[in-house]
Amino acid sequence: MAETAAHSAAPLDPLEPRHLVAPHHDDKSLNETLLDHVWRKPGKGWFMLLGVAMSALGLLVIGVSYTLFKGIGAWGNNQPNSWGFGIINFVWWVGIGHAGTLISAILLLFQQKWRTSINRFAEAMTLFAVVCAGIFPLLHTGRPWFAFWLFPYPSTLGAWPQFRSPLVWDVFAISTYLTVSALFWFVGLIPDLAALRDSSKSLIQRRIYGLFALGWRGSGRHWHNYKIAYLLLAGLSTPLVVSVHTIVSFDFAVSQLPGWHATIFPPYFVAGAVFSGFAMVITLIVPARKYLKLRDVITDRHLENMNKVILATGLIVSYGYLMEHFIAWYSGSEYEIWTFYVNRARGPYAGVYWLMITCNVITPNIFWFKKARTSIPIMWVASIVVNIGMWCERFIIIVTSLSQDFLPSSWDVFTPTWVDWSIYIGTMGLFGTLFLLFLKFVPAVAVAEVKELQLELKHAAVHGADGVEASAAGTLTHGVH
Amino acid sequence: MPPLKPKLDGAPMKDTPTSFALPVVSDAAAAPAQDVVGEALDHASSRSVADEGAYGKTYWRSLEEKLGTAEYLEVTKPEFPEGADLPPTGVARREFMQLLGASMALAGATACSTRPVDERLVPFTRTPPELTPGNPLHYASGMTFGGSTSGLLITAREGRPIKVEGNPQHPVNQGAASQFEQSFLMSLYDPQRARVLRNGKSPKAVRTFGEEMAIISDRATQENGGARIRFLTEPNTSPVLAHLRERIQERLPQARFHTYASVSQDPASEATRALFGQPASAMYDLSKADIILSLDADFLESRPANLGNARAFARRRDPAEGKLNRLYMCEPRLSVTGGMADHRLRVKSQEVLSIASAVAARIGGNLAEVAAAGARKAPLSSEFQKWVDVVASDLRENAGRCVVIAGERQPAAVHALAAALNAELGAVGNTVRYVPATVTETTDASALRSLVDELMAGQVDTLVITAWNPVYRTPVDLGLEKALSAENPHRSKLTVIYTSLFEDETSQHADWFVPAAHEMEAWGDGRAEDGTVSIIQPLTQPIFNGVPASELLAYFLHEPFRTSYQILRDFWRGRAEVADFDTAWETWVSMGIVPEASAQSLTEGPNVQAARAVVDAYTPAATGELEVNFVPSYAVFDGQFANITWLQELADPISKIVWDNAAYISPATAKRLGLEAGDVAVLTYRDRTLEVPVWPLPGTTDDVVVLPLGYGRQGLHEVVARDVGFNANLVRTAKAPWFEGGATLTKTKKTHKFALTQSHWRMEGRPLAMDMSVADFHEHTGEGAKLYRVRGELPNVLPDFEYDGYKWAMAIDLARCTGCSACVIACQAENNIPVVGKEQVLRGREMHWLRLDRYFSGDEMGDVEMVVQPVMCVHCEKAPCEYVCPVNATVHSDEGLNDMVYNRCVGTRYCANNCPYKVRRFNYLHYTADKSPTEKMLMNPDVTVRARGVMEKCTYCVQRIERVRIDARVQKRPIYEKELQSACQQTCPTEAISFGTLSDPNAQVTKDHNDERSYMLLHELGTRPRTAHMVRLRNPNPALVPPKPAEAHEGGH
Amino acid sequence: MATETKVLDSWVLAEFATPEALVDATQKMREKGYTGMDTYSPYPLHGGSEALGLPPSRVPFIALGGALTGLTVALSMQTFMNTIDYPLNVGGRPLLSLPAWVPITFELAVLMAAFGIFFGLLGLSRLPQPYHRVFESDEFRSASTHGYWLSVPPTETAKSEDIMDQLKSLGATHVTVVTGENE
Amino acid sequence: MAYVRSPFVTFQNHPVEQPIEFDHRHHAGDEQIDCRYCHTSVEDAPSAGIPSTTICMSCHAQVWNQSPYLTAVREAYYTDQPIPWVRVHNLPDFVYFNHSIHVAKGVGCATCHGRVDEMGALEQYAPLTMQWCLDCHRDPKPFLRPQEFITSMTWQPPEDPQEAAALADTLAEQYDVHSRTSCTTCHR
Repeated sequence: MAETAAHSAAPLDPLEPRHLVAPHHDDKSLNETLLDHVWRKPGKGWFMLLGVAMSALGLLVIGVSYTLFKGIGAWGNNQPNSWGFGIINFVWWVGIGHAGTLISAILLLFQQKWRTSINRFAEAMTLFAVVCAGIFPLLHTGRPWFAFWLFPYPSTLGAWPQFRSPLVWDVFAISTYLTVSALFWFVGLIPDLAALRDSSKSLIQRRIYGLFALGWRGSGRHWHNYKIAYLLLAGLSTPLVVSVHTIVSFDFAVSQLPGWHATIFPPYFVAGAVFSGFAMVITLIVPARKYLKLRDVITDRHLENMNKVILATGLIVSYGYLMEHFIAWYSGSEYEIWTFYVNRARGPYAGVYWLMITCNVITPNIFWFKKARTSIPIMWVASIVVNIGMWCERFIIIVTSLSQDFLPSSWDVFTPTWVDWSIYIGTMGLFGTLFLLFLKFVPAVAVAEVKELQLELKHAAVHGADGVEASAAGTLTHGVH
Repeated sequence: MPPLKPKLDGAPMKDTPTSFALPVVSDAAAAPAQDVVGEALDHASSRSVADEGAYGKTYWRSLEEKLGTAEYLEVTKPEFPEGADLPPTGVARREFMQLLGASMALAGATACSTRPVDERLVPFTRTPPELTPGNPLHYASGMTFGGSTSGLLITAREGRPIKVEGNPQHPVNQGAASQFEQSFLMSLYDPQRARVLRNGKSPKAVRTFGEEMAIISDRATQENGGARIRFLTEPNTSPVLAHLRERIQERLPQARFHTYASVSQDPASEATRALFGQPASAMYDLSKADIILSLDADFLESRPANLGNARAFARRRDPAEGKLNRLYMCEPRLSVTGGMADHRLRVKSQEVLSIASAVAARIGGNLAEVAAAGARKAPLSSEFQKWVDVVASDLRENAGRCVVIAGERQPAAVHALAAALNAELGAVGNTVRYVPATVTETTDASALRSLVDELMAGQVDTLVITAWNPVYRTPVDLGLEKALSAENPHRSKLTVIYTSLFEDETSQHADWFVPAAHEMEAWGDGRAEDGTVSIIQPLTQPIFNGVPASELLAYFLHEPFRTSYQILRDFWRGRAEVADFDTAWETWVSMGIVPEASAQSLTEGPNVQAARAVVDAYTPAATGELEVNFVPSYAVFDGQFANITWLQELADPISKIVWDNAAYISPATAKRLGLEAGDVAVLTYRDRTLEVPVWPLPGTTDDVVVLPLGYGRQGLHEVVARDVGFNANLVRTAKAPWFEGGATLTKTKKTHKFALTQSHWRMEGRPLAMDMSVADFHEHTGEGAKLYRVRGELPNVLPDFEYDGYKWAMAIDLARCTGCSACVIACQAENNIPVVGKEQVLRGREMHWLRLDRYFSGDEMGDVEMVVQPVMCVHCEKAPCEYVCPVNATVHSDEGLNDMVYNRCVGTRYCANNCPYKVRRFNYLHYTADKSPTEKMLMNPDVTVRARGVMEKCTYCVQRIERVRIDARVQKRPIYEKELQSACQQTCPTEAISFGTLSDPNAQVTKDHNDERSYMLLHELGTRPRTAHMVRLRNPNPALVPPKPAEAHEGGH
Repeated sequence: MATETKVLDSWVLAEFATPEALVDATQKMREKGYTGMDTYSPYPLHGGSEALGLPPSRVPFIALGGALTGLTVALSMQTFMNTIDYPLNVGGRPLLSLPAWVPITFELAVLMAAFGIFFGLLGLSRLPQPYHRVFESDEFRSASTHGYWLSVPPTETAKSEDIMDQLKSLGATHVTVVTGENE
Repeated sequence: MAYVRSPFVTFQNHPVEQPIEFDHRHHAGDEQIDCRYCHTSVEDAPSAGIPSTTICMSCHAQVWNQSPYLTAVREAYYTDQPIPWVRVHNLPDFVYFNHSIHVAKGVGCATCHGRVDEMGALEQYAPLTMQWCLDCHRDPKPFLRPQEFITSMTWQPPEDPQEAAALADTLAEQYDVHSRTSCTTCHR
């Protein structure tokens, strides 16, 4: 693999797209570069990581089995902390799952060319994060074997779900989100699966990838429908992604608990989700692009842009914290004031609170500096810090609000058990396992889109800067009326 | 064809009189594998020849074999579901395989039907005439404890008692029952109860035992008139047992009876003996008392008259019932009564005499001499002078309408002073009358001294112990255990016969152990303190082969065998002077009360001058260092209820500690000694040491350490009670059974984890348990005032649902509630609420639907005020829990009940989060699993037994509502107010809870809701509770109220 | 695919070096009156649809249909279940709590629309289709990676050889004939 | 959907073998013995009452007192051992059904138990699903009958729909029948 010259070139314009793909590639070399890791035998590192992930997955199996065997009593939940790690982890994973669709859909709609190289990656992350998240609502019920009662179906009981409950909204939101994200991901994958099918070396590979490629042959008629379908899915996903975390925030905002009952929750949760989602993309993509040798297509420019998003959403999250505290003071409600100024800041979980403030309010501000935005080690560490901070945020919202509410007689602390931890770590294992399999078996970058982008960039090189704008607007959206 | 003979759990049917039914276990669950003795009995009875009456030879051999095994001696069954917080290393291989199996089973479980394939209907062969399967029956009965017999009303379903209430016709109970009476039912079904009558380790038949006793008594009659026979009994209140005892004495004139009670009334008896010439009990009429001075008397909780006292006292706390009374209290620790006091003085126990003397001195008159005598023994500390002056003048101003009450822990001198004060203040005949005491013999530890000496000297051949567990509960310096153990050189000549419900500390020293019949298994009778005689009627046959006390004593008469029923009935037939005994008997049994004239008041007034002699005879207790105080536990009393899980998990009304006792000290003392809550300290007192975990408790007098009795049990089979807490009897002495100075506490490095049901004790300035003085209340009633927030008009955007029929509602009067916790147990018994164990309470998962929130106000380092607020589901009309339930498992009924449908619940627990009152309880583990067949019999069949993973909460006893409603509708009439009571309301000694329909303007609950004191908890949230709370009013003496600015009303932050 | 329905048909396949050449050639061929042509490329061609003369896609209409179905189903389902069939007093809230119905209505509309798009795409593209005659050519495998192909079905007037010649003249780098079963 | 409503799952129409070959066809059909003769507590208790052996013997001490069919009954009576009948109508433990109120409100035996007089071995007639309960609890009127026919196996509402509706209205008024669908009506 040739060293790319792109790094040495001075950036001219923030959205100047030249740096998004190293210029020396053509379709064929892109093909080889981007599909190579599927055909290559995985290295020792991959197996080692898979081993780690699978061990963590084992923890999940143990934790889940133990929970089913003993009951929710295996967790640290109690009265008044009826929700604990289960819901914290749920919200955390759902939040992480937001960046993928956001990158894919919103950036597509806003015609941000730089998304192309990372959207596949981010979508996969979304999908797996939502799978991890989906475990929790089911598992955290006292009787998961009756969880199907949350779905509206004509039962012999003659009873129905209760549609005023945010938990039913959640069921619909999360399942819709999972389904639509999966469809979006799969639709995007179809041309690449066909490419895999056609570049496969053995009959078995060809058959398997052929099965998933559904007989895609890149026909003009296919592309004709495909372009609009993909764009529409993106268009649908955009409000969906906003709605999902809005509904997740309703789980709290609809209640009347001090610390939960706040109108700022939907925007603040969506921003928090994007914040943590982008941080997770950074966390994953930095090593991945190194090991998959994808620096030509996932360039520093991509990373820097993502860091800008992290900075922006981090500031929105900080504003959310500020407003929560302001409204608590402004309301004059002693319950609210207690929750925000006594319990959170000085209560039994003050340590977690200040960790959250450090991670989420202070850390993103380093991205005001270009040096930090472009330094791989700094951004990688910062992204991990942000994800820790966002987990702490969910912990603070859920546990501190529950632990001390209206009647002081009921106040009690929450202490997680080993089962809580093993399930949490276990979902990371599940996520890691799925992600490693993804990296191995499907292209980590949307090959067809990169090729298209490559073509456009060439055109741009020929026609000059004006042409860039024109053709940039044309990618995939071209031909749509 | 299924087998025709189902397995029945219980005694042979032939012996069953048709008047009461056998417990029938229809699910025929096998006894738990650990039930070695039960198994052996089953095995034996199946092999034995029928004619031999199930006492064949194989029986003994097999049983003996089994008894010799380690499993029998060491009870292995865990009482609770295993804690979920095992470390990962705790997952043994076997458990892991189970887990694996469970997950696979779950994976494979699809579309399984819930229908049990072969459920059996087992009808009666001959249905008893009074019994209709499915309908409850109520029997009047009684329970003897603490030297008095309560009148009870016991509900039975299909022949098994499931609920205990107070007998409404009983003059003391008046329908109320305390936590002890109610939980006593649980011990009936306790699978750990003793089942085997044994001699040494050899099981014996009752007949063999009877013959043996007959031989002993025959020989004694001939040889020495029983000079070497001793009986050790409980304080006797039973006419029939007294009669049996008289007859034994006739036959064995030289035999001697000793009596022991942990909480003895001896000081009072000693004082009254001097003042009245005979032992007398003071019967207070608190309904007439405007001013009450309590000298360390916890009269709202301490046995035996507490239920009646509490009711009369509480009525005078409600302004609707007239002028408020005023309670002055001086005591060393914050008691339930102290929590109700208007003015509470923190004193050491030994300072109470000085208070009494100083008050007497202030009252003057005839009391001058005795007061001076008292002051010589205990000079008054100058800091109490003002309090004493105010109290004395208040008493004097209200002469004739005041009363002075002395506590059972106080010496005779204080009782004498109290009686003298009552006489001087004109209380006698008005607010207090003295009646001859029911128990006349001495019952304290010093009375056992001679018995122990005789035992050690080898002067006793036969010791019959029917008193509960004297080895455990007698003071350590008495040496009873030593006298019964091999350390006694004459032990081999001594035969110890002991009867008890459990194999306990004393049974380990018994040669003959006789499993006792529970009071609900045998006929008996007993007197209440005021002399009312109750007939104690059994509700079942003995479940574990217990022997009734009267039958046991009758063996010493060597007469033809009579059952306890025959003994009782014969006795009353001989005694009653009625024409038609049979009819009278039926009436007594059904009413539960023998209408004998209750005790007449003593007409001779107290001899005030005699009080002086009593005071002079008083030897002041040692002073200095810390004063150690022993008190009976509010949960397990002196330990005899320690194996009852309901009581172990009943939070102490003051400290809210469960499953433990603690050495309570004041926060200031804790600070001085450098002790923190949960620190383990070494208590050194009179050359003895004991490791005790300490708990600083506001309201405790400084330099006082309070040690509750009843814990640290080591009974062989009392698995629940074993090793819970520490045994304060190990430092208690016969000389100073209640208090004495000279103790020290030394901190150790160890700590102890206490499980509390409430860890935060301040209200943080929130308007929750409203508690104010009368003056403040009238200031705050106006609009915009403090009370407006909890009852003003609120905006509402939601539609109003019409409730056409009944509108169920409740009102709880904080002015009446003392925090006695009887309602908590009533609720637990009525609603099949599981006990979860200390581990789970530590995790914060207690299941009580009804909890008593206890808040302190004031300076926690100094004087505090306490207010108790019962909180259970308030059935909000705009219930926050309901709209967040995804499956409609909690919705409103058309009568305004907040219904909880367990079978629909999937357990998301969102409802619990959104409940601002935090009254919802979740079954985190399968708390009702692993119940033995007898424990299942305790369950109320009208209430679903909840499984793991479902939410539950107070239902307003909807099962009672529905049963009464159906009855009323079948009879085509409305529900009468009196026929429907919630369990907590029914048992409440102070009538603090009213329940009924708001659609009836004359119902008590409607009146309470419209009362000026009524308010809604967290009213501002707009939840519109159906339960109203009523402001507690205090009636402080203006002379003792500190000036306004200093009023730190809520304390804390 | 039963054997008796097997109709063998020969198509001409031509590979072009660049997407521009392919679009250009398609345009030209269409002007010459060839119909039923199709282009094959690893990514969508600029002007490809116009060159083939395709009408606007119907996917958006299917999506709209799905969304409207979801909306109606959700609203009527919630109203029926909570207001009409089993009206329960839930926390004193109105039986017809329309604001509370909104989230599910939205989600179901999105879900149905997404299904409409996905299945509309598959349906309009006649996918999944594991076999197609163009797969008979091994060289054609480059179509999904880096090749730009044009397929021209034979007509009654033009023989395969003519078409091949024409395509070569339009700059095809590689021309071949595939014979396979009809769709 | 259909599967869980099928008689296979609801256990309908499945004659249950009993320890004694008791034939309702004979007792309730041929002999026209009123249901309440044996099921004594149906009017005043939640349970209709499984007859005790004494009730069997009250007749069979006189009639068929030598019959070999009744050996088991006599044995049960003289050995004082209950007869373990197999339960046919089994609701889950969390459902509290009360016979007395249904009978008092004019719901006849046959409405839920079917033509018991035509069943050799007793079988479950109704599906006993919650939906089935709700069907009547939401609109009880069509299922009411006059008290005098409460145990009749053959009573039918008037054929004319108007007349039937009028009768239903009268009965509902007379017996004070309301729709009750609150959860705690049945679940406690």
